Amino acid sequence: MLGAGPGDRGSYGDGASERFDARRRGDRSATLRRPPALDRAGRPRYAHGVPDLGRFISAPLVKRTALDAGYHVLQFGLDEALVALPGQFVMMRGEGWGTAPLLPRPMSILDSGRELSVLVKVAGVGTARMASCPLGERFELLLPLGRPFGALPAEHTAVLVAGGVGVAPLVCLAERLAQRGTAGVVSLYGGRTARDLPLVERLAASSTLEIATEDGSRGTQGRVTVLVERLLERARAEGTNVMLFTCGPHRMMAAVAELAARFGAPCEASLEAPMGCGYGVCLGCPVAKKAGGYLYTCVDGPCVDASVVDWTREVFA
Amino acid sequence: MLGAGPGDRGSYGDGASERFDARRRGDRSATLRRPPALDRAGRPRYAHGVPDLGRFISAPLVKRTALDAGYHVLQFGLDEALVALPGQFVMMRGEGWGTAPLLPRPMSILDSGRELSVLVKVAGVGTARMASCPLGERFELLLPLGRPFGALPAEHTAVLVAGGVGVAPLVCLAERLAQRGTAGVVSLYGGRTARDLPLVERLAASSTLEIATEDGSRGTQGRVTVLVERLLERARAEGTNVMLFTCGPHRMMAAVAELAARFGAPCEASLEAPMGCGYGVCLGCPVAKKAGGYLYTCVDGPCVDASVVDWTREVFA
Amino acid sequence: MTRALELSVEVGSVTLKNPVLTASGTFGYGLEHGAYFDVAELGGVCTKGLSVEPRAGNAPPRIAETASGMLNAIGLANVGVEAFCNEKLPILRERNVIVIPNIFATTVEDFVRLAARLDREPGVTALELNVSCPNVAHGGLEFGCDPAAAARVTRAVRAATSLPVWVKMSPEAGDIRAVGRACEEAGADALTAINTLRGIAIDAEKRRFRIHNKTGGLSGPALKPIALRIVWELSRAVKIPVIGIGGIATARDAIEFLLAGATAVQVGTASFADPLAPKKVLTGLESYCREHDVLPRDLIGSLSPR
Amino acid sequence: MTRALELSVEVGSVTLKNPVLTASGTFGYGLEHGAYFDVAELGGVCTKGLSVEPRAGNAPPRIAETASGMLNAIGLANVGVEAFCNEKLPILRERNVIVIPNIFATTVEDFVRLAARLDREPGVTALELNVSCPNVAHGGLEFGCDPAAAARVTRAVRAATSLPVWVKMSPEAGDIRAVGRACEEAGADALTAINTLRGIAIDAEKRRFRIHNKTGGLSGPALKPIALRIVWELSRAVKIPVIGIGGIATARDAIEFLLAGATAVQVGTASFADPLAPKKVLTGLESYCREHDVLPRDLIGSLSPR
Ligand SMILES: Cc1cc2nc3c(=O)[nH]c(=O)nc-3n(C[C@H](O)[C@H](O)[C@H](O)COP(=O)(O)OP(=O)(O)OC[C@H]3O[C@@H](n4cnc5c(N)ncnc54)[C@H](O)[C@@H]3O)c2cc1C
Ligand SMILES: Cc1cc2nc3c(=O)[nH]c(=O)nc-3n(C[C@H](O)[C@H](O)[C@H](O)COP(=O)(O)OP(=O)(O)OC[C@H]3O[C@@H](n4cnc5c(N)ncnc54)[C@H](O)[C@@H]3O)c2cc1C
Ligand SMILES: Cc1cc2nc3c(=O)[nH]c(=O)nc-3n(C[C@H](O)[C@H](O)[C@H](O)COP(=O)(O)O)c2cc1C
Ligand SMILES: Cc1cc2nc3c(=O)[nH]c(=O)nc-3n(C[C@H](O)[C@H](O)[C@H](O)COP(=O)(O)O)c2cc1C
Ligand code: FES
Ligand code: FES
Repeated sequence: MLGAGPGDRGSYGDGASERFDARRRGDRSATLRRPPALDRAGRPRYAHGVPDLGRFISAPLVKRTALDAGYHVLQFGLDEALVALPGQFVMMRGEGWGTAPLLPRPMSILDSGRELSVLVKVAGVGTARMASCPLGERFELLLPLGRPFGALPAEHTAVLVAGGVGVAPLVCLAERLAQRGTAGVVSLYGGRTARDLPLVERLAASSTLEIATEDGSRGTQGRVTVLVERLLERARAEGTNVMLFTCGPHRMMAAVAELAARFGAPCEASLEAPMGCGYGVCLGCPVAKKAGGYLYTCVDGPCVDASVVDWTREVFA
Repeated sequence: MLGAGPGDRGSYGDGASERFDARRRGDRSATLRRPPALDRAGRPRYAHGVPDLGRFISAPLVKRTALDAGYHVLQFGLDEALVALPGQFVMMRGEGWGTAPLLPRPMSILDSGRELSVLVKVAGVGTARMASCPLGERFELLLPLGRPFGALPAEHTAVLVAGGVGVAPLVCLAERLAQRGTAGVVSLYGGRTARDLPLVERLAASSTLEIATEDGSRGTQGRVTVLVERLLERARAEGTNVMLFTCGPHRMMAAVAELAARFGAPCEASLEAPMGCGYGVCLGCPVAKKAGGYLYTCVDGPCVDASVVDWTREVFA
Repeated sequence: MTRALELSVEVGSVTLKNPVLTASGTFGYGLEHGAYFDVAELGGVCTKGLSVEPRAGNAPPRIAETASGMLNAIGLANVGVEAFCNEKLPILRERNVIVIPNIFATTVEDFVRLAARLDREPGVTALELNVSCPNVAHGGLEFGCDPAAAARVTRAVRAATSLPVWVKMSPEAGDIRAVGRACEEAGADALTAINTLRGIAIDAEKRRFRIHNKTGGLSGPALKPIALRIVWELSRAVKIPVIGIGGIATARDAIEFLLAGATAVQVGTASFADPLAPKKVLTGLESYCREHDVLPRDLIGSLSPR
Repeated sequence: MTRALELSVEVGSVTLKNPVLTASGTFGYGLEHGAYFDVAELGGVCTKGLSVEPRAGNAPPRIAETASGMLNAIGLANVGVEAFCNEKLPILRERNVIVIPNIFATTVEDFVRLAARLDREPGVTALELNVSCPNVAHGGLEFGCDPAAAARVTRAVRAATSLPVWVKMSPEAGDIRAVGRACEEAGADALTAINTLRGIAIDAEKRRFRIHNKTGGLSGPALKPIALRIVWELSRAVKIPVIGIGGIATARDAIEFLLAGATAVQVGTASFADPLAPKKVLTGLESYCREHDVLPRDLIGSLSPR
């Protein structure tokens, strides 16, 4: 089952660029990864391609699909197709919001192209407004932002570990890997109940899926980390290499990172942090590094090497 | 043309009531009018009937009609029929407004019953939101509020003088008078251009209408006060008694009040002032009295004897 | 069905049946609300600021909306203490409303006069000294921003009345804790915080101030973070209770103030948009307490230190 | 087609090509915006506050949204003045960006050190002294709330540099005019007003502060009425120019500040929701000036007295 797929090759160059450099913040001397190489237009080349440069646009909500349990897929009609990579995000804000809510909300990009979509879980005032917003309402979108997921090393199997709304960037990644012919991709998806597994069909369609629910209403009973541990043990027994990609609640990702470290598997996590700006100017989105100092989620992440993060330190109140 | 209609009889009692008393503010010792009599439920009886006691309800927007030049009629679906009198108003606020805009907006009641409607002119952020609000959105409504228009004295002809959006309470009054069989009601309606005469058909249907536009695109060229003066002169010549009811821009009402005084005609004006609460607790809506001190628009008005107001003093910035 | 919850809190020697009051100047004399809910259900009603003589108030415009807030410069329009005692208080008494007259004067002597006058009246629960009104030419911020002056007023009123004395703090004092401590030493039974913060609003088209008085006091949700901070600071600086005010519109807001250290709260501007706001805050607080199996009094200052 | 409008304003001895700047801490080092618009078009860029040594900043969470505003307690995370001079400034110079480094220190000596270091660099237009940061344990409000201390810093920096010195005012000073006048006498070329006002935000469910540092500085539209009032007061209290900041998100906001007496403005928090905000403010100001046939410089303090 865990045959290693061909994988994307890492494509980080080693030339620091002015543009990238300008995005570095003070205490990031021990930067997580080397800056990516640039393409001719000065755009960073990542493992999964070359994303658009950030742009600030206005687009109408064209479709809203309510899923189970307070999840919604929102789709926006873009004038120009967007090239974004799995793990990148958008800062979005309704044009009708006035001065409150004030700040844009970060959302992982689920689908790019002409029809941008995001998966929204109602968490507070901003997401509640998104979830009940009439079609046609325009949003301001700053996108694509952040570092996407990195490369799958050669001879490694991609294992995607999703929790709740964290599934969005992983669906995007699973579909991208499938599209590129990466074989053997596995998804481990956890939720509290069977209703708590938004987009599970899309994940099932693009990867080999295993599910864990805390109440046992679907898949294995228990936390998704049980599946992760079992898989890592099997991989070790079979001698296959695995790379983990994870997005979900802080504690879940912390547990995944811990397992990855224990089993010596590379692991990338898509971080979540409060964000003011999404593009590196407010310094509001730090996540503590093990080595001391901070990562800034919006420009150093959201996708980072999980081993660099000090998972014992809190990010939210 | 100016035959005196039968008119409603004034119905102000003379017993001050506790309830009304409680609504009096400090400096209103020289209260504009005697408080109205109360019906058995303690509700004030006004010239045009007995309105509901104020209530605070939630109702959905069920219809929105865009008229020319930035005017909109908004209609709300009420669970229980509303009894309101011409000149009374509603404080309204979208439930989705969050904390900004913060305050409810005062709007004259155009139609009452199960389907409350108001005529909205886009003036700023709140009215802009009203004018573009999706159907189904719920509003908080505090209503009915304020003193309605007073009685038409016996042997007097009602002359309604409207400017722009000020037409709303006058349409309501014209229709109420028509319904009661009051004959000979005249409306004088002014706007900048022909497009600036919202609800002109309704006024035409319920009264004898004359129009003035500043650009001459409809009716007499000039201000509506030209029509008022002409009418008052004719009435004097014919020996008929006239009572003016006016609502419109401050300057227009000031000019109408001045003409009324000059011709010795009683005149009621529906005042406009910034409002915080609409029910007498913020003291934010004063209008200076000629005799010194202030009227509070929301509880002493909005409909007041125009001769009491010091029209030279400003109400807005 | 549900057992009654013990909602009462102690504000010094006074036990309030619950911690939800209305803020001065935003609820009239407590008589305007009869039709919307029974005001007697509240922990108390702070009246519009009363002065010795009636005041007509400032010229209009007096209010202007700002982002999540509003400015007001009412200028303490009020019926005067005499009319209050003769015309308002009897009705309030009859309705069993808990009344906390808010008093305002430009001299210490007049503060004393007001306190003495109200001391003679039954049906008064405490006095709130407004030494922090930003909208009057004299006697407002002068008293409230200076510890010595605030203490002088407090001491004089303390001596003139047997009623509990609450002193209302200005957010504009450079050192609010010093003002609070000075009032505590001078005999205040509680501090209420905060009054409004002066702001201006401008009409860019007309190039004019939006308010006749030029400056007005900022109130509403915009102010809440500042009010919470001041309540938190004050409640740790003094031993007497602090009553929290500023932008409270929901039960959640009220709970935040209790957690920050307030013993009770006042609902102000929120009543303008929703005349039921104080009542809803009370109901919501009760639900929260049931859900979390906690009493309001246990919430006071119970913020985890982090 | 349309004739160029004379947008420039004089901030003391410096002529800014237009009155729209970015506020410190809300625009990074002016290098993050390359892709959104040409930063060199602005009147100037105030950098993130620079200290002698790099600073990692406060533990998260550092920000929390409030009604029409936000709290931040970044804790002056920055690369340090040396890295700024070596890595940021050369690029800014090359891009012709008008740079106003914002500097922060906990001692007068370190302020002098920072000023002296930046004085050696070409491509610096003025220095902005942050004596008003509410988010650091030392050196923030202590300097900014005390006229004598603020003057001491100003005087020392004034002596250490030939660059124009702008001093950033705290809204928490009890007597801001006194602080402003003291800085003016000590040689400040301009005052910038205002920095943030301390607030707190509480999570009622978790019963915790929303920000690790407990208090954070309030910024955004919620603050605008207070900022306008302070700019208006300050501009009448001193002869040096006042630069207005606080909740500016649109050209209309900027015009209000000019009318209140500001000579230039800074756009802060608005850049978070819209990275084009400063540019849009500039464009909108230009349109307003064309429509009203007026120049920005004529708007300064031109509020009708009422
Ligand atoms: C890179 C990234 C990608 C994300 N992708 C998604 C996604 O695909 N779908 C989804 O539903 N959610 C996603 N989130 C979380 C989402 O941004 C928050 O749930 C949302 O901002 C909450 O806003 P609110 O107004 O509903 O909540 P409120 O609690 O009212 O928000 C108050 C403030 O806190 C901030 N905040 C609160 N919770 C979070 C959070 N979890 N993360 C960041 N900021 C927060 C808000 O931005 C706002 O400033 C993502 C977060 C990040 C950082
Ligand atoms: C008794 C009464 C009846 C009214 N009836 C109508 C009506 O039928 N149709 C209609 O279109 N308008 C009516 N108005 C005016 C209407 O209330 C204002 O145009 C509206 O409040 C403006 O809100 P805004 O948010 O669009 O403007 P903004 O300028 O953004 O409002 C800012 C603030 O100023 C206040 N304000 C601004 N202009 C006015 C004003 N003219 N009157 C009162 N407050 C104001 C607002 O309430 C708000 O607090 C009436 C006003 C009163 C007092
Ligand atoms: C219109 C208005 C009038 C006020 N009048 C008084 C007053 O007379 N005396 C007083 O102490 N405070 C007065 N205040 C201040 C409030 O009591 C309260 O301290 C302030 O508004 C902050 O609370 P809020 O945000 O809940 O309104 C007034 C506030 C408003 C908005
Ligand atoms: C995230 C953030 C960081 C800030 N950092 C600084 C700083 O380093 N130095 C400084 O003088 N002011 C700093 N400020 C204050 C702003 O420059 C400005 O004075 C304040 O935010 C008010 O303006 P605004 O409402 O437009 O944001 C910061 C503000 C924010 C929101
Ligand atoms: S969100 Fe502003 S720096 Fe990351
Ligand atoms: S609007 Fe509040 S008293 Fe009239």
